[in-house]
Amino acid sequence: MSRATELIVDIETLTDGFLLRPHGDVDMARSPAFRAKLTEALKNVPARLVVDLALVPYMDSCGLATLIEALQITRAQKIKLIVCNLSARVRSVFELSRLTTVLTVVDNHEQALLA
Amino acid sequence: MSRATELIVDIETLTDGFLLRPHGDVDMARSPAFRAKLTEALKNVPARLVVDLALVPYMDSCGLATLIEALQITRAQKIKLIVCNLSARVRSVFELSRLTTVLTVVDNHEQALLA
Amino acid sequence: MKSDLPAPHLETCILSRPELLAPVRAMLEELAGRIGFDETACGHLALAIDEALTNIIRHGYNNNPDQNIWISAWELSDPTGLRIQIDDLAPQVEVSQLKGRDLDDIRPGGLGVHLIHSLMDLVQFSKRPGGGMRLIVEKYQPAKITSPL
Amino acid sequence: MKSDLPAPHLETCILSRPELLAPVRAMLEELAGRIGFDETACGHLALAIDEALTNIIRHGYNNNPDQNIWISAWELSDPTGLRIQIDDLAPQVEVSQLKGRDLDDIRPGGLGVHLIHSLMDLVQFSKRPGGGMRLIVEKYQPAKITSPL
Ligand SMILES: Nc1ncnc2c1ncn2[C@@H]1O[C@H](COP(=O)(O)OP(=O)(O)O)[C@@H](O)[C@H]1O
Ligand SMILES: Nc1ncnc2c1ncn2[C@@H]1O[C@H](COP(=O)(O)OP(=O)(O)O)[C@@H](O)[C@H]1O
Repeated sequence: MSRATELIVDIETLTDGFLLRPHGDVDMARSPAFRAKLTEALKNVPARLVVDLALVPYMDSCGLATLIEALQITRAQKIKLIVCNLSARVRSVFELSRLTTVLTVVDNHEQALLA
Repeated sequence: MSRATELIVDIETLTDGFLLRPHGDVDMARSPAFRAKLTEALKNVPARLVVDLALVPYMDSCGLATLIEALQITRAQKIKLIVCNLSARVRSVFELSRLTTVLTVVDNHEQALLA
Repeated sequence: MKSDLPAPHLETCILSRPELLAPVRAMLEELAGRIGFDETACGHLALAIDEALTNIIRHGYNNNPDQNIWISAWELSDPTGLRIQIDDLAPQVEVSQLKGRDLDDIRPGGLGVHLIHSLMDLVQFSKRPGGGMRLIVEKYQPAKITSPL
Repeated sequence: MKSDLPAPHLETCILSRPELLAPVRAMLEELAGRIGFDETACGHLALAIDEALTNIIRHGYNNNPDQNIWISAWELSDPTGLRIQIDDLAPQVEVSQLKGRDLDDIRPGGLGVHLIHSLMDLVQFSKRPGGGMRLIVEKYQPAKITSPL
């Protein structure tokens, strides 16, 4: 089931880093692909990594675990990790998991570039 | 399962009849409710009955059968029956069933009032 | 409800109630989408299965809401696609009776079997050896056009 | 996978593969929506089930893709809601081991069991008498507030 585990991720180059925009649900099937894209972007040690979740209607604890892993890497390397554009559904998973207290979560793209 | 068989239908009064706008899938579970709303509107013998499918993402042969029944009543009573705002999906069911040849199907609301 | 194939990727048993058809459609559409079918093909698959289930509830089980229907799905490779098998324990009918009206004779009903045939790439009705009817349908993904060079 | 309850409205058996979780979520969300749960509640239900299935695949079956998981659903009345039972045939573990990390100790993993508990109104893990584990969860619709007068 190729498409089931693939994850399309748009990548934009920012003046000080990258913006990643995954498309679709990030669940157990797709979080390995999500991790691979994050790892790839982090290899370049950017100053800023923005994860734009505008096109992610659903994320489960596998997606959250992947973001927490990325957070640990970015903290060690002094990279700014910013997550933006959470749908109400995804935001509620972040809040239930208390991730909003450790991850920089902002409303939109513009705020993500300034944060 | 009340909500499963219920069908919300907006009803607007036109100068020469009614416009019905059902909300949601019209399938085996919901076509009896659809039939009831059509029958109710036809009781008043309007000159025109517009069925606006803008909010119907899915319709199966039960929904089509209900429309064909309505067509038979409206033909007998010289009522204009017009269906509008079909999504690509619903349009393809109409075409496969050759209903576009007997039912007056128009693109939008405005055309439905003039047809 | 065993068949000769390997275990299906997914097998669902529902009670014969119209309100359970939408959940089954949603599941199969999502499955088809994840396998790579485009939106139109997903919709067509869901409609064909919905028509088959509607017929079983209405004609096979005479609207009795407490009977069982089994839906099994296999992913196919070469060609990539989906095989879906629908089993019931309704009174058996001759396969030749499973046909719709003339499409030009417009009247309510008589469209379901036509839709199933026009939406799917393979349609096979049969009497189950153990009683009841079986429908097997398959839908394939359009082959990727590869240059002969 | 029999239980003491009447026949479930819907019962699905899937192979233990991550790509089959989305179709199951879609089915249960649609079922919950048709019963009258609002969008948020439908999403919460789907997430809780997804977390349970993820754990079975990862911890119960150690990512072996050819095992079975059974998901059964019953509509509840009084209070209106859904009961979902998930059965596996994985090695049995002590129910006391099924718990997540301290929520304030932020690290990857350890969130699934917390999410299941916070999203559902009843959560009951048990060892199945015939082998494997069983999870029963229930979610109710908020009662309509009726005036005492
Ligand atoms: N599952 C079934 N069991 C028994 N008879 C069936 C079944 N499916 C279809 N049929 C028969 O085939 C006919 C055509 O079915 P269909 O094209 O779906 O139209 P309709 O259901 O509106 O009559 C039905 O009227 C019925 O006699
Ligand atoms: N279905 C299961 N079978 C066996 N062990 C389980 C199962 N579900 C959960 N567990 C145990 O409970 C722990 C906590 O699960 P969870 O909160 O989902 O976090 P995670 O899966 O990320 O470790 C797991 O690490 C595992 O030891």
